[in-house]
Amino acid sequence: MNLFFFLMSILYGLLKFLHINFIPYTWDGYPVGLWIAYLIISAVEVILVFAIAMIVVVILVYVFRKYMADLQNRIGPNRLGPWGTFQLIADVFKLLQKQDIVPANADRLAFKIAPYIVFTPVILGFILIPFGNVSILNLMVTNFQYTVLFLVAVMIVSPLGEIIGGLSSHNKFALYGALRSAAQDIGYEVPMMISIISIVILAGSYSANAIVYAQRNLPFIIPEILGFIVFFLAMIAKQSIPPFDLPESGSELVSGFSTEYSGMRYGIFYMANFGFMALASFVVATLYLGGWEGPFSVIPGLVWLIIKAAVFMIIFLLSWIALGRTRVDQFLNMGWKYLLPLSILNLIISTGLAFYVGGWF
Amino acid sequence: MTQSDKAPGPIAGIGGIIKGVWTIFTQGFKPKVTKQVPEEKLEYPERATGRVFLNMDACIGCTLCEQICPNGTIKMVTFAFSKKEEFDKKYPNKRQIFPSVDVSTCTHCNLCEEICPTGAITLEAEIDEIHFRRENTRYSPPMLAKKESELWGNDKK
Amino acid sequence: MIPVESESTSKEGTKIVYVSKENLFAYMKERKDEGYDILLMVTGIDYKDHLEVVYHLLSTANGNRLIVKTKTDGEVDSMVPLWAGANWHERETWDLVGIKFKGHPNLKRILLAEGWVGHPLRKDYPLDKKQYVNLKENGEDYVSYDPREGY
Amino acid sequence: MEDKVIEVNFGPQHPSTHGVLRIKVKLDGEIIMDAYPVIGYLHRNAEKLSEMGAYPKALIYIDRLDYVASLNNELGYVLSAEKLMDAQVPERAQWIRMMLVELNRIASHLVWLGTHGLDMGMLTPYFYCWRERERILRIFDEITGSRLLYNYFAIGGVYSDITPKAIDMIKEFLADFGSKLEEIQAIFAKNYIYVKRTRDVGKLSLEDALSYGVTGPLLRASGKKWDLRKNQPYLYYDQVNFDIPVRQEGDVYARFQVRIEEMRQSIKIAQQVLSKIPEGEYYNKKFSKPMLVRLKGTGDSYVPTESPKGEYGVYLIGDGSTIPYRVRIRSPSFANLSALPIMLKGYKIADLTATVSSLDPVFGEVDR
Repeated sequence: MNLFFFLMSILYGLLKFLHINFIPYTWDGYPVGLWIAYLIISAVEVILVFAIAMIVVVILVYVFRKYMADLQNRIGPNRLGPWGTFQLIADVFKLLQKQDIVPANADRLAFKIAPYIVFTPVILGFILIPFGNVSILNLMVTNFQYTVLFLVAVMIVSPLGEIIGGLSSHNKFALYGALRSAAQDIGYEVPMMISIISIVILAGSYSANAIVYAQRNLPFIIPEILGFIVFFLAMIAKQSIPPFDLPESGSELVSGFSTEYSGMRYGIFYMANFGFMALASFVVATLYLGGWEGPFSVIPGLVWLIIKAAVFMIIFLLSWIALGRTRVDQFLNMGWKYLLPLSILNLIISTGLAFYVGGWF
Repeated sequence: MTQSDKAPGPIAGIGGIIKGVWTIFTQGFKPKVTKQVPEEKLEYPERATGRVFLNMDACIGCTLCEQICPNGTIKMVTFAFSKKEEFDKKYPNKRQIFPSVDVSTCTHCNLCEEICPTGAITLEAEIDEIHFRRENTRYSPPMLAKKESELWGNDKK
Repeated sequence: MIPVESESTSKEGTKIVYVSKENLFAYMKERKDEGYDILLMVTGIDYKDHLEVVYHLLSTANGNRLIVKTKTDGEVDSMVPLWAGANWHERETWDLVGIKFKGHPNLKRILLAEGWVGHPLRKDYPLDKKQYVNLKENGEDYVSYDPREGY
Repeated sequence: MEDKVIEVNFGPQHPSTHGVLRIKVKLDGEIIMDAYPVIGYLHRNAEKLSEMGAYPKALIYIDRLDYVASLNNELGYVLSAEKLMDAQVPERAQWIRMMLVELNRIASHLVWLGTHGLDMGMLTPYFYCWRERERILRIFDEITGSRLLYNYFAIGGVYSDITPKAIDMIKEFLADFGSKLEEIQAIFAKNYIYVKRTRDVGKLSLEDALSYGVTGPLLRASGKKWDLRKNQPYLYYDQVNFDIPVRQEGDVYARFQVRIEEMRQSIKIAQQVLSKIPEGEYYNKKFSKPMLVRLKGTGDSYVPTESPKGEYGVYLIGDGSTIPYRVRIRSPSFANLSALPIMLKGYKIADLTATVSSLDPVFGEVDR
């Protein structure tokens, strides 16, 4: 009998989390069941988000390679699968087969966990993006009041992984990569957060949903154009792609913080890079282009979001393919002397906007 | 001299960034220039200096090619014909020495073709001289007269 | 005016000047002041019975060229105080021909590994003896005749 | 202070050392305190090898010095050897040489431009440069039979005549290369990121340049109007019109401008040469066929030529036998690279790659 109640409580919990409340009885008296149901739901969601993130990464890597080849008058991957679509899968298998090399003098534990520290925020970031209208279908994994704050907190973690990886691998180039990563991180993080704060002021909420809802009339890119520029440059720096790929800087520091990494550990860095590109495009689309909001209600919000994010992905890719690298002092100059004042100016403007015409947003 | 004489300032420079990105962006619509080599064959010009070919009917065994060869790829070897063959063909090579070539060390420098007084040695557009066994790389004079496909068929051993 | 031993012209018409070993530095200093601002190269030649050092000078002001030769038994004055570019050329001449340059700041081998036996551009250099190069722990090169010890 | 200095080995295995350059760099943070280039990893002793065989054999090794501009290398040797043997060279051969050398100069500068972009973190212009270079290599393939190492210039002429098809290819190339170059230049020239990275970086004053024997585009970028094609013409350079680009700044950006402009002038020269090639012999038959192994030279000769990297020449000494007694190669990259430490001191790590690539060192030539 107890077992029956126990199982039923789990079922009840599952249905409750899916917003299906047809069971007339209240099973709240069985908290264990609810708890287990919550665990199951969380596990499923985590796996789903992980899968979605990986699929996005795979698609993005393929698009990157093909598009880069396109711009360089080449054909690009074309051997494996139709139009070379399975190339990345083959690459992953190749990397998995490789010997796992840890340098003799490296700090082994730090060296081994560094790729995961870089990669985890990508997955964590994806749970915070509202992929559609919450009131219709809950496509947002974690919907709580301080989404944007948490998002910022999550994204700060990944440079830590780069620093740990660089410092632990006992290599001078990796050390320089780590130091540059640290310098770059504090260079763009402050203006980025200030520009996020101005969005929060304008929307009146930390919740990503509320921010999207606030953009139903006018995307924030128009009143917050300065903030957008700051945030966009910060996002490029965050992904460490050219022109701000200082921690890696292939032609100067061999491969920067990831010099000593090989095999799948390097593969994780590589995928984290693309994962961040996808995440950054979704974040920018959500914060500045109105997320899933779109003019025609026939088209679901998810499609709008993906279209908006794809535009940014192409821009990021173009920047990667077409631009050279800045020097580290030039980047820091830009961050502290131009981006920071710009973002503060933007904060002042958006405070004024919120004060006078705040209700309209 | 030209307008690119001075380095641009920030405004022109940011315009330059956008122009550069746009230039690269437009390249995406241009045709590809690479070729898929196993499927699409590359064209070789007539003069392409590929493998050494030897016309044994013309070779007089003067050893000039051995003398000029910069890295000892060409070595003269005696190659005796059976009596009847010799009778039939009237080889001009009385000493019966012919060049043999190690295709793995040949640098395709074309000097042997240039120096050959009778035009017996030529370098022709034949580049598939890849071998899996080192002993196969030294070509004897009759082998030098044949094409790769005649020598090895379609697969290399 | 520093005296020259003899003069001639090379095949392409450049003036060649033979200077004694003792007068070389003074002579070159005079030429430098005259306007020969580029030292193109330093060549060492092994004539079996003696060595010869050849300097090619160029004046970019009027395009004059001058070849200065000096006979030596293995040591001449360094030209680094006059032309900084002589540094590498003299190192190379020491490396390959084995002519020492007095007063050179850093007369080490440049193309071959430190510790190489013999000077390859000498006519009596044994070509059949192979030497193998490897790295020591501290990053310096060393040379050995044993093929198992290097590359 | 001392313990703050980190010593880093850039190379010989490093993505941006253009081969096998190794630079021992003392770094204080990002700033370069001292740099000490170590060379010799590609040493083959081409000079000794050239002394071991007949005169034409040496060309095989000369080809492999500056392997992106082989014909320029061959030219220096061939001119010196011809002076050594008092050879008469047919006029047509000289004009053909001139045209191919200019095309090869473009090819060499394109390789430089592409790899320079790569060192600055720009992936894409590299491919455009190599796309254009490929067309030049096709032309060379058509004329000489090889794509990279040609062995085409003979003592006393050229080994084979230029074909009508090749002339068509050259015309087609020269006609639209100008616009392609414009396109590639647009990616660099006004790009603020590129300009900021290269302006006032790797400065070399004129005095230092002369003292170190630096020649070629580097000397011209430092403000000296010195080009052997103009100042001491060889071949028929006195019969064609072209300008020498000069910049005063002596930094990486000035070198970039000089090289780009030089490519333009090379197009101009090649176009003029194309209209001036006379009919006639292309090879002095006195030097052909069995004579190749019996060429004798006496005395010494050094004919300087303007290779894409600077003053290049081969100092030949003949003792009357069929093999050269001494072959000394004046390689511009070697002299240019020796000035590297003074160009690096006080700059940052990121400027190291920019400066090294602006020298355009080719290690076949530096290490010989």
